[in-house]
Amino acid sequence: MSPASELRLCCPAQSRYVAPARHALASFLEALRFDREFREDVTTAAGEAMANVVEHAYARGRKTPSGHLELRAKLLSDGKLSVDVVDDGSFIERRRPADRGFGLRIIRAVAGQLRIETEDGTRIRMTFNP
Amino acid sequence: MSPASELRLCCPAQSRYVAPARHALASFLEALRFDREFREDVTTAAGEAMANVVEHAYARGRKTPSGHLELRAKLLSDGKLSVDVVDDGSFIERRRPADRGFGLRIIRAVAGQLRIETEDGTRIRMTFNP
Amino acid sequence: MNLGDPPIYTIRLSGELEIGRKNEIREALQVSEDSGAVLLDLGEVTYADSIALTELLRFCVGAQRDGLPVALVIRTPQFARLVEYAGLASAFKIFNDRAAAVEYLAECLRR
Amino acid sequence: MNLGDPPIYTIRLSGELEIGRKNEIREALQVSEDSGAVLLDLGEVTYADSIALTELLRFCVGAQRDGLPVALVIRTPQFARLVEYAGLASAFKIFNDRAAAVEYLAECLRR
Ligand SMILES: Nc1ncnc2c1ncn2[C@@H]1O[C@H](COP(=O)(O)OP(=O)(O)O)[C@@H](O)[C@H]1O
Ligand SMILES: Nc1ncnc2c1ncn2[C@@H]1O[C@H](COP(=O)(O)OP(=O)(O)O)[C@@H](O)[C@H]1O
Repeated sequence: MSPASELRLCCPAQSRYVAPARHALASFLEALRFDREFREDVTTAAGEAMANVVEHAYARGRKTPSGHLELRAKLLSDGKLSVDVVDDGSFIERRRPADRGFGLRIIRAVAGQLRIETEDGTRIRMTFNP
Repeated sequence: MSPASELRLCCPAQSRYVAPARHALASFLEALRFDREFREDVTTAAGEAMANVVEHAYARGRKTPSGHLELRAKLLSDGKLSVDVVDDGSFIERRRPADRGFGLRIIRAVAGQLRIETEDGTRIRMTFNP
Repeated sequence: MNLGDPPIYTIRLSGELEIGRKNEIREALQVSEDSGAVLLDLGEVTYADSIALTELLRFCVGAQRDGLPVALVIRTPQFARLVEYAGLASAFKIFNDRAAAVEYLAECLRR
Repeated sequence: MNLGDPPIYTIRLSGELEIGRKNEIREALQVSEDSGAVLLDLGEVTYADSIALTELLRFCVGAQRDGLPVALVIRTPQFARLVEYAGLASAFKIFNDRAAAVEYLAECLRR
């Protein structure tokens, strides 16, 4: 059994799962006693990444009528928090249209670090500095 | 990535983590659209099993000053829900004193099935029929 | 809080009565010397576990030993079911309405 | 809801404005024909995401095109920060107080 404080939630990539998944993350962050602003920023970023999975990950091909969504959060030994949002769909590269594309921008504004891995689905890896 | 709806939460086996872990479970159960009474019964049973980890699992030996607690919930393909509460402490066998020992009794009242595995820590395996 | 004469002492607990609040619950469950009866107002309890239940039972057993009538107000379904699941329905005097609990205690005091 | 004369049309959204409520948000963001100005009362929004923000932006851009002044009431810190993070602070006319928003809209209508 892993000794670190960790949350992992898997669910279908559908919009109605995003809010409860975010609430579960909020409870986990409360357990870790992070302050309110930090908790809100982390859940905001995770909410954006999860919304992207619902909106984009399975938009191409639609072989899987509803794909899967995974949220992972982990307290790192240096006190930072890592949050990954993972899907097994296909990342869609595009230039940002003027009136949208706020999701990644918001994530970049709050996460200390953001890595987007796009082999074998998409993995949005965020690290937060409390 | 696992395709099933699943929640996994690891945290230190301390009393202050039990309520947030239960809240995370409640959010997960809401995502799955179980009705209120079922959600309450499941979180009640999980809360009892987690309280037992905090109170008993690491009471002997105390080699690990604070052990670990893991909560797993999974929607099974037959529509049932499995919830496991896992620790790596030692199960303490005892006869039930008159004015306590309600935890397992409560779990038995709500879970369709209860299995207690005690090799290598304790694993309380509950299955619920919605 | 004292209500009426003879005195009914009210102890009110709300929110989640669970393991994380064990000490607080134990401390709240103290009666003043001159109490004639105790009303445990748990109507706003949103969640309870067996740890809270054990504290309540200890309190009620002690009160009974001292000849002090105790009534519980429980309104929330999770808590009501918890008491059933634990097999403790007959161990407590439970009301889902404050007025009925007060009435019962006043009756006890008149006897 | 119409306030005063000339008419200020109020649209009130509360709770979590997020992806699961996208259609509901879009439907709520409709103005009646005779509105002179629009007050978006978002003071009780407990959480918002970029999907909600995009809907709000579309609405405001459309209103601006139609010469309709729009004021937003935002009070909750998460929402206020979200607007900043998205770089949209100057895209909206934001107030943290309903009275100030009404005052601003009345001023727009007087011009
Ligand atoms: N999980 C994902 N799967 C596929 N594409 C993604 C994913 N996340 C982001 N993207 C791509 O990145 C783009 C930018 O995302 P974002 O900044 O959140 O804006 P928006 O979702 O409004 O387009 C998306 O339009 C999409 O093409
Ligand atoms: N995770 C655990 N680790 C060690 N012992 C346990 C665990 N769960 C239950 N037990 C044992 O089972 C007993 C009965 O548990 P329970 O019915 O919940 O009542 P109580 O916790 O009030 O004693 C406990 O007293 C303890 O000896």
